[in-house]
Order: sequence, then structure tokens, then C-alpha cells
Amino acid sequence: VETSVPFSAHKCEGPSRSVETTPQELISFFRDMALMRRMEIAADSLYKAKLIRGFCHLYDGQEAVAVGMEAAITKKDCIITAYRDHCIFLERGGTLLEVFAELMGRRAGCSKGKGGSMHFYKKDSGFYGGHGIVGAQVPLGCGLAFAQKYSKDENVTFTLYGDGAANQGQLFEALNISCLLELPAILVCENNHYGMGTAEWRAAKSPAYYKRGDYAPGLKVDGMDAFAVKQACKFAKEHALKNGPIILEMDTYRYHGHSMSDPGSTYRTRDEISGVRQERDPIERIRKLILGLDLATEKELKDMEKEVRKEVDEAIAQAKESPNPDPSELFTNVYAKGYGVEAFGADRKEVRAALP
Amino acid sequence: VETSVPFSAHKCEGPSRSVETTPQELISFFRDMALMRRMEIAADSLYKAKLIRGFCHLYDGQEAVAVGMEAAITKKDCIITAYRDHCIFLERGGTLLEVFAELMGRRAGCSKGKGGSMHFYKKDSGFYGGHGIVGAQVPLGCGLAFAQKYSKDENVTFTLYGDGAANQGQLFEALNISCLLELPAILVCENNHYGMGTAEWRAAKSPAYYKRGDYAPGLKVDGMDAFAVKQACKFAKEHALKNGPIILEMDTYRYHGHSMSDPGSTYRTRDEISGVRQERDPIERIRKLILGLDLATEKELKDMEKEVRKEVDEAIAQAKESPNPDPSELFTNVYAKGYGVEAFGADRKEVRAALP
Amino acid sequence: KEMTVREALNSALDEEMSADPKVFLMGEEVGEYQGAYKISKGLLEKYGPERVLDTPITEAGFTGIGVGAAYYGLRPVVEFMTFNFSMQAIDHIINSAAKSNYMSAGQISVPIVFRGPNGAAAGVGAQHSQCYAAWYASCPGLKVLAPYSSEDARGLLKAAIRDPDPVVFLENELLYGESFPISAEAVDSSFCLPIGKAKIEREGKDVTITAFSKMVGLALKAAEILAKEGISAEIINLRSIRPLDRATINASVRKTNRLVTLEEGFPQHGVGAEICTSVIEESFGYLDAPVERIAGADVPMPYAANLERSAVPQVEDIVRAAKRACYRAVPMAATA
Amino acid sequence: KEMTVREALNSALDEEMSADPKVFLMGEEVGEYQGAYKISKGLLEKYGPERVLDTPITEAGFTGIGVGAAYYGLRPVVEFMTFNFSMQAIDHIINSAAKSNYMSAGQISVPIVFRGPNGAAAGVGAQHSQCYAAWYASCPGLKVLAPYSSEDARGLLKAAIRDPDPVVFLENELLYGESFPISAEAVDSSFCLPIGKAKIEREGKDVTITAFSKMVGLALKAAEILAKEGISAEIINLRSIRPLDRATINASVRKTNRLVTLEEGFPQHGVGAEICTSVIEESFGYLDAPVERIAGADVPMPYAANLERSAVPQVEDIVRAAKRACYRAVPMAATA
Ligand SMILES: Cc1ncc(C[n+]2csc(CCOP(=O)(O)OP(=O)(O)O)c2C)c(N)n1
Ligand SMILES: Cc1ncc(C[n+]2csc(CCOP(=O)(O)OP(=O)(O)O)c2C)c(N)n1
Ligand SMILES: [Mg+2]
Ligand SMILES: [Mg+2]
Repeated sequence: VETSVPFSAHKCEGPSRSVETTPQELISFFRDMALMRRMEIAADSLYKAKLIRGFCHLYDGQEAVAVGMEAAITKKDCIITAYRDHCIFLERGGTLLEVFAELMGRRAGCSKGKGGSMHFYKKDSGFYGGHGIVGAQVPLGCGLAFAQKYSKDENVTFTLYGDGAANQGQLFEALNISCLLELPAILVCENNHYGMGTAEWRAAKSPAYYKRGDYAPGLKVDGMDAFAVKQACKFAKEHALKNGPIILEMDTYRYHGHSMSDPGSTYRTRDEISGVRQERDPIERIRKLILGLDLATEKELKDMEKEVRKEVDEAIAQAKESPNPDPSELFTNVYAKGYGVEAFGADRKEVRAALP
Repeated sequence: VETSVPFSAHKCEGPSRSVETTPQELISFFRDMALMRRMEIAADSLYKAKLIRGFCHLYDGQEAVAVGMEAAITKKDCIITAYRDHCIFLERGGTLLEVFAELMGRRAGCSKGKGGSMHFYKKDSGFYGGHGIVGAQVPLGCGLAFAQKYSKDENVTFTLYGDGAANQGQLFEALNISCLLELPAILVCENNHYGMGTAEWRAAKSPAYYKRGDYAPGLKVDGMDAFAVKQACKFAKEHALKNGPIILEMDTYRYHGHSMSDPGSTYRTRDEISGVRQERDPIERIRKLILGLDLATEKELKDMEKEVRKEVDEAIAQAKESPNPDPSELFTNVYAKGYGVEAFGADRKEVRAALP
Repeated sequence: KEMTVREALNSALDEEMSADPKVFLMGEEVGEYQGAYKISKGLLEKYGPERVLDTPITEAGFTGIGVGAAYYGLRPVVEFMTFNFSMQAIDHIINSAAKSNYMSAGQISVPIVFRGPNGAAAGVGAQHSQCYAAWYASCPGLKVLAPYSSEDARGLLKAAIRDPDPVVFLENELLYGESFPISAEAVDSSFCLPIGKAKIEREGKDVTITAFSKMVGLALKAAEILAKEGISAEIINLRSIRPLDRATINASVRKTNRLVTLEEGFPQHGVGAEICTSVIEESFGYLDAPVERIAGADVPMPYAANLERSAVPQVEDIVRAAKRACYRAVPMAATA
Repeated sequence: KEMTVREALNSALDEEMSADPKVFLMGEEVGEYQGAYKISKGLLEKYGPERVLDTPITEAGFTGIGVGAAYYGLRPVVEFMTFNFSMQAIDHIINSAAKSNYMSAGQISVPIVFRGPNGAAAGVGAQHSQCYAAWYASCPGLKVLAPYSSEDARGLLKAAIRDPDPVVFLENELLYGESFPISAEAVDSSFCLPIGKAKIEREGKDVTITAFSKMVGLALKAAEILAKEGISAEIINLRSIRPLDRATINASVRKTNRLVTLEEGFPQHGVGAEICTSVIEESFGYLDAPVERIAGADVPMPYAANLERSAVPQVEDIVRAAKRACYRAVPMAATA
């Protein structure tokens, strides 16, 4: 297939627009993205039903970045992202049950209910979270890449950050060090054009994020096209192993507000949102491709979506069954090695525990 | 006169190489720089005599930046710099007595002995210090520029920082904001090619500091040529008032080690240092110009240097006469308004004071 | 008359901006978005983008710019979306703001306010729940205020903006929507509270309970329960963590002879530890029981609701501690 | 045999790097320059630039990279040229390092050491003299160590590097050149000290003095003077600020019935306040006098030598406080 729009390259030769795929891949892209979409919509409902608390940042609209990236790499490559992390976790092999149980603060959650929406991890398949501080994950990701190179593992790290985060100074610090050390670090700017309520151009003098690395090469990618993402990530991985850091700017869009407290409609028009839905939706693009190539019928795809919906509903039901964390979990995992030291609850004469 | 080497410009049209001057200016450049040089050499001796303590960062070699900049601006323009601040203070109208008394921790010091070498200020002529944290002065300087624009004062702020500091993330953050707000902020990178013992290329993937602003214009200047500096600063001031931020990279050199604990010879060759002294010394350049134009004789210049030496010696003698700060000064200036609140010494039952 | 803390903060900002053209507000989403928690609602419209500045998400950069503007003589109010993010800019708060007046022997004063929600909210997890009261209040050169009620919020924020020194102003997200009765005096635009003075929220004679911010509300609830059991608790709303009002605290303890300290933050090196030590230093002989310290659990904030609840002080913790303090009238018994 | 603290730290680093290839050192000037204070002397030569990394002056960036490398399983030792500069990276220490193991329910442990000189040096002024012990030690998830002697330095640094959790390791520039006797056991490469345990540096029966880092030396000097006046002081070298060895401190106070806390940092919410409070909580009835707190003066560090001297604790301050504690045997007298 061809990518929808050409790549724009900065200080490098971009990859070709034609991407190889298989019928299975097309179908799995469709299915995976539909699952993500459904999962996030369900999280929205659970939030409104007050079963999810605090911050909750949804990923619907941006699914192509997750699936395209995963298709280009292996589980030995690392990924790290910010708080908008549900779908990346899923893509890395996490289960729906772990997602929903975590969101509801239950024992079966991927962080046993202790992390919450922003703090999902799956270290065994190279997913390092789930970080709540804007920009912090960028040096952390470069540190993963450092460790890969140090350990002579021939793998790379993809660090995802938003257009808002792209202005953070620590990004420039980490990029400079990564370039000096030629680390296999791929900086993926998910440009959904808003950082909370701030349009990119109001936060950045130069919103051409793929060029913001200055001396570091960059590539602008249609982040609504899973194949463009896949192609770019493949290219970036090769580049990074050979030459060090590269920036990928993914042009994408979040349908939801920034988090559940943001209606998402005061700083952008409804027309803008529905325009993207109609013309650039990542799932619809794949649906059209599949139908165009006669790989499945409309009905088959609809059935798949129904299946997906059922999966989600079942996971939610299961998650609801999962109990709250045991009260003793308050004092576990403070340290990997707690030396049995005494730690205190709010009333230290009433609640204390020896740290495991 | 002509500048020694052409300017290199980034995203702007640089100024012309020919600079206007007067005999008086030439002579005063010579005298001011000779005074600075002598002052720093004297500080070196005082340090070795243990009359100055702690950190002490000397400016000899970089004098042309201070005098050239001052010649292009007024005292309503602001300057802010790092810890290598003695000569900037002098240039802004501070006295030798204030310098030496501060260095020796005496009452007559510009900060009454409370600041020390790194913390000189002269707010009444627009000098805002004297900052010990690498890079911190860059946002601070942009804040001064913000205040100038906010107050509709038609002035600018020059923020000096080193090649080491040039990699600090907060610089990129402050520059972005300054560009968005079109602040009259001039970022002056004093590239003396080493940040402590680290050569510029070991600390920066791209040591072309005048280009590091990416979207912001920049100019590379021979920082050993006071006239090139003057021309660039004049140009930058005009530019900044009209268009906002600009970066000036001053190619300069420090003869001394980083601070008094650094011999300054482990990470660079003696040949390199003496080469710069012979070929690029900012004072010798002006001496040659003066002699070439017959504005003074060699003897007159030598006499001037003797005079300067005497001035310095006298100031030191005076500074030595200045008493230590009164013990009660321990508790002054903690706040501008202390509300008479009780503050404590090391033994609170023995020493306490009502804060003024 | 009632007013929410949000309205109190908003009106205080509004009045001080209108009184002094040098006052301006900067921070993330303070303008077009009207504030992440709507504290700055309407201000952009009223004062324009020169005085209500939306910044990029770059705390070190904009905080440094704010401090630099204060050097020049402006009076910036810097909003942190929450104080957790102030860590990215903490060097400017400590080294550039707090120490400049001293290092310059009074040349460079720094009239700036750093404000935003501090401490735990609800369900926001470990990285978004920290209380910074003890950290900032350890630093000479800073003043640190923490309002509880709407009156506090108005009076202290106005005092902070008018003060010539850097003030760290710690709000609480969960209080923003709470309504408090407010006096006619407190709604006047000249209203202002003194910095460094605590407020006795409720007089009592059996035990002193110190608290700040949201915890004052819990302490008041505990006092009601205690009253029913015949224990009369005196509740001190600290208002100012630095300067700390040692005089008021000690006077109260000398009267009640018992002390419970209450805070939401981590216990070690916390506000409670300082208050306990101040009382030991000044009123040791007056204490009839060991000081009781109630604080946040000594763990990162967990997300799950049941764990979160046990990580922050509850009314019953305070009641229990106060009772312990009261039943142990003889010091020796305390260590039995 | 004698060894300087510098040699102790250098040899500890060397041995741990040679024992575990996952250990590496990064920081400003740690390589070619051999360390700003020469702690890493010879290590670049021995282990090469892959394992001894000179970084640009960008603390947030390299600290984050260190933490990320620890996520992956390496064991970074991150040097801050001084801890004052750790403020630029403090978000990574607190939010990225300290809290990750908890937030991930144990998936992401963070075996990293943050080390460098902390607190006052000589004549370096307000921005370069702060003590960060209380701040870091308030944060669950971190361990905070502060060695005094060469034996401490070796044993604790080796323990820190081997520990699976983030450790903040607070050195003192003025101690680097000091020589201490060192036992044969302590020079063995297997030597290691337990984290969380204080050391009784000198036994005594009349008054307990707690201290850490450089202040332990002053306390020992004070003890000698006090001994001449018939007062027997027990000196506790805390070694570990978090976990704090409450058991050892309380046991000592239960014996001596008097306590002087000593630290160089700012007093408010300091280590002394915590120790005092711990003792009040656990041993209130044993105290025969108010706790005496000696700490840095509550002002930014002045440069002038005479002011600087009065801003940090001196031996005579300790002696005076200890005497006060001892002469006031009856609690009531304390408040006279
Ligand atoms: C250092 C810091 N400052 C502020 C915040 C509050 N905050 C959370 S997300 C966000 C917007 C980030 O926008 P962007 O980077 O574009 O990512 P997106 O949400 O669009 O995925 C802000 C301001 C934070 N978490 N951390
Ligand atoms: C944030 C921070 N990190 C480290 C230091 C220690 N330090 C002081 S000066 C310096 C080198 C700075 O070099 P450069 O910016 O080139 O300025 P120069 O000294 O050459 O004028 C370093 C590492 C510091 N003061 N602040
Ligand atoms: Mg965005
Ligand atoms: Mg330099």
C-alpha cells in the first residue's frame, strides 16, 4: 500500500511511501484499533459512572500510532510514554482485564490498583510506563536506549511525548546527550495539536516538531495512517541503530478532551473534530483499505467490532469482580528491599508495618 | 575600523564589518580592559594569599565582551550574567573598592560581603547579577526583558552565559517563550570553548551556538575584538526591539582556569593558551590599533597601565581597611519585609533576632 | 454570605490586578482556558493577554522569567497547575527567588507569588499528590502560606501579592469548590490578612490541634466529635507555615497541655515535627502527654480508593490521637 | 592504617565497578577531569568512557537518563557536582526514581545512586551551601545516607550501589581530604555497612547528641570538652537519614534522658525536628530536659567569613546546648 501523504524529512532521507503488508496485518490493524477505540469509550463511561477516579486521559483518535509502531518493532525494543498510556499498554500485550482493573483500582490491575490510569507498565514486554510529569519520560526513554547500547542489545527505545511536552527543556538536554553518545533513541512526538487547551502554535514558536532537534534528523509522519507509522518506525529503528537519535513527528488527533474534566470543545470547533473523524480516522482508513482489497466484507468487519465490544464488556465485568487491594498493600513496594524497617500510617500509633 | 573577521549570521542579515569609533573610545577601551585585566590578576594574588575564599572565577581574556557590549548600550538596558561577574560589574559602573571588598567579605563590598565573588549586583545601572547556577540566568534575563516590554521601556536585556550553559534545557524553554512574546531579549553566549574542563564539542553535539536557537536568529562574533562586539550588540539591540530575541555567540577565551582550584592546563595545551594570547588578545588588539593610528605613544599606554595598577593597589588597600560585616548582618536582608519575626542562629537559645 | 474558595481566590486576584498594574498572572492554561481549575476565570477577558499569560508547559522557563520580571520590579503571580510541577522550577524558587535579597544585601527584592493546588487531590496517584509545605517552609527567604477557608484565601492571597518577598501560596484542589461563610469586612477590596499569624478556629481547653489547608476542616469535624465526648479541642489554623506562628501555638499548648499535630504530607521532617519541636523547646514543662502526630502515611500516594483513604488522615485518626493525648495525663504513663 | 574520605569513596566506586559490570558512573567532569573533587580519579582510565561518562551541564537530562538506565536494570551512580544542582533534576529523583517501584507494584525497581557533596563548604555563598538531607529523607521510596568517616564512606557507598532502590548519598566537601583510621575489615572489598543503622561513635551516659556527616566530628570534639567538665556525652552518628534509626536514638535517650540534635542544614522541618519528635513519641517520659536543637542559622548562607562562621554550628554551640540539657534536670525548670 501507499502512505496517504509523503513523509517530510529533516537532515535525513525519508523512507519510501510504499509499505508492504499482508491481509492478516490489515485485519489485525483493524481489529486492534477497534479494540482500543472500544476500550477507551468504555473507560469514558466507567468514569462517568464514577468507577474510575482522578485523571483519565483517553487515546481514541491516536490508535494508528500505537499499532503502526508495534508492527515495526519487537518486544525487545522499549516503549515509554506519558499518562495517555492505556492503548500502548494493550498494544504491548497487556490485557483488557489488567487495564480496567487498574482503572478501577482493583487488585487485578496491571499495577495492582496502586498506579492508576497514568501508571501502566509491562516491563516483560518492554513497556516502561506510564509517566505523569510532562516531558519527564523523554530523558527516561533516552536512558533506556543508553542501557540497550551499554548492554550491547541491538534494540531501540521509542519515547512518546506530546506537542506540549515538545517544548520541555529536558528534551533538548536528553537529545543532546543522546546524540553525543549515539544512543538508539527514537523520539516520537505525538502531535495531536493541543496540549490541554493550548493549540500547538500558541505553545511553540516553531511547531515543526520533527525539525526541533536542530542537529538531529527528523521525519514528519501521518500519524492517522498505521502504515505510514509502521514504515517510519521501521526506518527510524534502522537509523537509530546505525546513527543514533531521530525524531518522528506523528500528525495525529485526540477525539476526547484532554482528560475527563475537559469537554475538549472550548478551544477547538466541533467542525474541526468531526472533520478529522470523517476524513482521517485511522480505523476508517483501514476499513476502506480492507473493503477495497476485498479482504473482508462490511459485515465481517461489523461482526469483528461486535466481538470486540463483547470482549471489552466481559473484561469490565471481570474487573468489577476483582477485589480492592488488600489493605496491607499500602506498605508493599515502597522499596524493592525494605529491610523490615518500620513505616507508619496516618496515625502511627495505630498503623505501622515492617516494610518488606 | 574594520572587524577582524566577518560575522556569521543565522536567520538574519548580519551587520556591516566597518564600525565607527572615536579616539576617545579607543583609548577608553584600552584603559577599561587594562583595568579589568589588572583587577583579575590582583584577585588571583589575593586568592593565593587566602584573602579571598571559596569559588573565584576570573574573566581575563574575555574583557572585549564586557567593554564592547557596554559601548553599544545604555544603563537602562539590563545585563545579567553567571558567576564570572567581576568585570561586568565594573563595566556597569561598579567601583574597584566594591569589587575587592566584596571578594574579601568586607562591609564595603557591593553586596556588603554577603554575596561573594559570584553574587555582584548593581541594580541602579541595570546589572542584575551574578548567578551561581549554570543556566539559571537565562530565563531570569528573559524575565527582565519581559518586564521591560511590559513596562513599555524601550530597552533590552543582555543575558550572558557560557558554552557549557548553552546546553541547559531552561535556555530552550526561555527562548521559546521569549520568541512567542517577542521579548527584547538578547542571549549572549560567551563561548570560551570550555565549560570547566570540558571542551565545547564534548558537551554539545552542535557547538554552533549562534544557530542553536533553531527558529531564533543568531550571529557569531569575534569576542576578542571589542569593536566587533560593539557592532553586534548595537545590531542586536535594534533587532530585539523590533523583532524579539537574537543570539550572539562571542568567540572568546579565558586565560585562567575555570576557577581558582583549576590550573586550567590539564584539558588544553599551554600552546593553545599562549597562541591566543599572542594572536587574539583583546587588549593587544586595541594597543596595536591605537599605535597604528598614532593616537598615543607606546609610553603613554604603558603609563596608563601603571596608573591602572596603582588604582587597583589603592582599592585593595582601601578594601583591606573595610571591616567585616557587623554580626547583626547575619539576620538582615533575609526578607525585604521581615515583620519582626524571630529568626534563629545555630544555637537558638543563645542567638535570635527580630527580622527587619 | 457565602463564598467558595475558588471565588475567593479569583476575586483576590482580580482586585489586586486592578489595584496595581504591576501585578500580572502567568501559567499554563490560565488565560483562554480560564485556568485548569478555573481560578483565573474572566481575568484574560478583563486584563488582556499582556497581563494574563498562557505559557507553554515549561515550568523552569516561565518561572525563571517570572522571577526575572520580579527583579525588575513587577509583581508576577505564577500559577503552577499543581505544585508537583513546581519541582521542575524549584531551583528558581529557592536559588533565584528566595536568596537574592540576601545575596545582594537588599538590592534585589523579589516580589513574586507562586501559587497553585498542593497536596493530595482525589485519585490522581503518586506523582500528583505531594505536599510541598515542609520543603518550601524550610527555606529562609521564602514565605509560605496555606489558606483553609474563603476568608483565608482572600486575605492571604492579597497579602501575598502585596508582599515584597517571594511567597509560596499553597492551595488545595479539593477546597476550591467548598463554600464558607464570609464577613462583610472580608469581601472588601482592602481586606488583607497578616502574614505569619495563625488563627484559632475554635477555642478549647483540653487539647490543641494544629492543622493547615484542608486538614483544618477535618480537625474541626474531629473537635465536634470530641466535644460530644467531653473533650474540648482548640483548633489552630496555621495559615502561615513560614513564618510559623510559634507564639500562638505555644500559648495554646500552655493552656491545654496537650498537642496533636495534623498534616497531609509525609511525616518525616514535616510540619508536625517542627511544631512538636518548637513546643518542646519553648513549653516542655507544660506538656502533660506526648505530642501526637497525624500525617500522611509514609508511602507514595496509592491510586486505589481504599488505599488512598488510608494514606491520608481521616477524622477518626484525629479523634483517636486527641483521646490518647487526653487520657494520658501523666507523662510517665506515656511510656509504660 | 589511615585513609581519607576521598580515597574511601574512590576505592568503593572502583571495587563496585569492578565487581559488577552493570555499575557505571556519570556526571559532570567525572572522567577526563578526574572529578571536580577528584573522587573518580583513575576510573576513566580503568573502566573506559563507556562506564565513566562525562556529561554536559544538564542535570535534568543526565539524571533522567540515569534513572531510565536503572529501569532497564543497570546500576548507575550519578554524581552531582554538588547537591545544590540536584534541584534541576529533583523531579526525576522524586517522581521518576522514588515512586516508580510503588506505582508499578514492584515491576520497575530503580537501583541508582545519586551522590555528591552536600551542605556548606567554605566561602561558596548562598547558592552553593544548602543541605538537602531533610528534603530527600522526607520522601518514601528513597534511602538517604550521609557518611562521616572513611569507614562510613566505604561501607555506605558500597551498600548504596548494591541496594536495589534509589539512594541519595550525601557527601561533604570539607571531609574529602580528612584522614580517618580504618580497620582491616573495612578495606576488604566485601565490606559493606547496613542501611538504616546508626552508629554510636562514642558511648556516654549523661546526654545523647545526634549528628550526621561533618557534624559528627564537631560532636566528638564537643564530647571531649564536655568530658573534661564531667559530662559524658553519647554521640550518635546517624549514617542513615532515611530509614532513620529510631530504635538506636530512643534507646540512647532512654539511657541518658537528655537529647541534643545537631545538623548543619536549616532548622525548620529539619532532621533535628524529626529526631526530637520521634523521641517525644516514643520516649517522652524519659526526657529530663527539653530537647536542644543546634542547626544552621535560619538564613541563606552569607559569604563573609565571620558571618559564615555564625551561620553554621560550632563546637561551643554544642557544648553550651549539652550543658543546658544537663543542668536542667527537672522538666519544670525548663520553662521557668
Ligand atoms: C511538568 C508538568 N506540567 C504540567 C502538567 C499538567 N499537564 C498534564 S498533561 C498536560 C498537557 C500535555 O500536552 P501534550 O504534551 O501535547 O500531550 P497530550 O495530552 O496532547 O497527549 C499538562 C499541562 C504535568 N503533568 N507536568
Ligand atoms: C546547574 C549547575 N551545574 C553545575 C554547576 C558547576 N559549574 C559551575 S561553572 C561550570 C562550568 C560552566 O561553563 P560555561 O557555561 O562554559 O561558563 P564559563 O565558566 O566557561 O564561563 C560548572 C559545571 C553549576 N554551578 N550549576
Ligand atoms: Mg498534545
Ligand atoms: Mg565556557
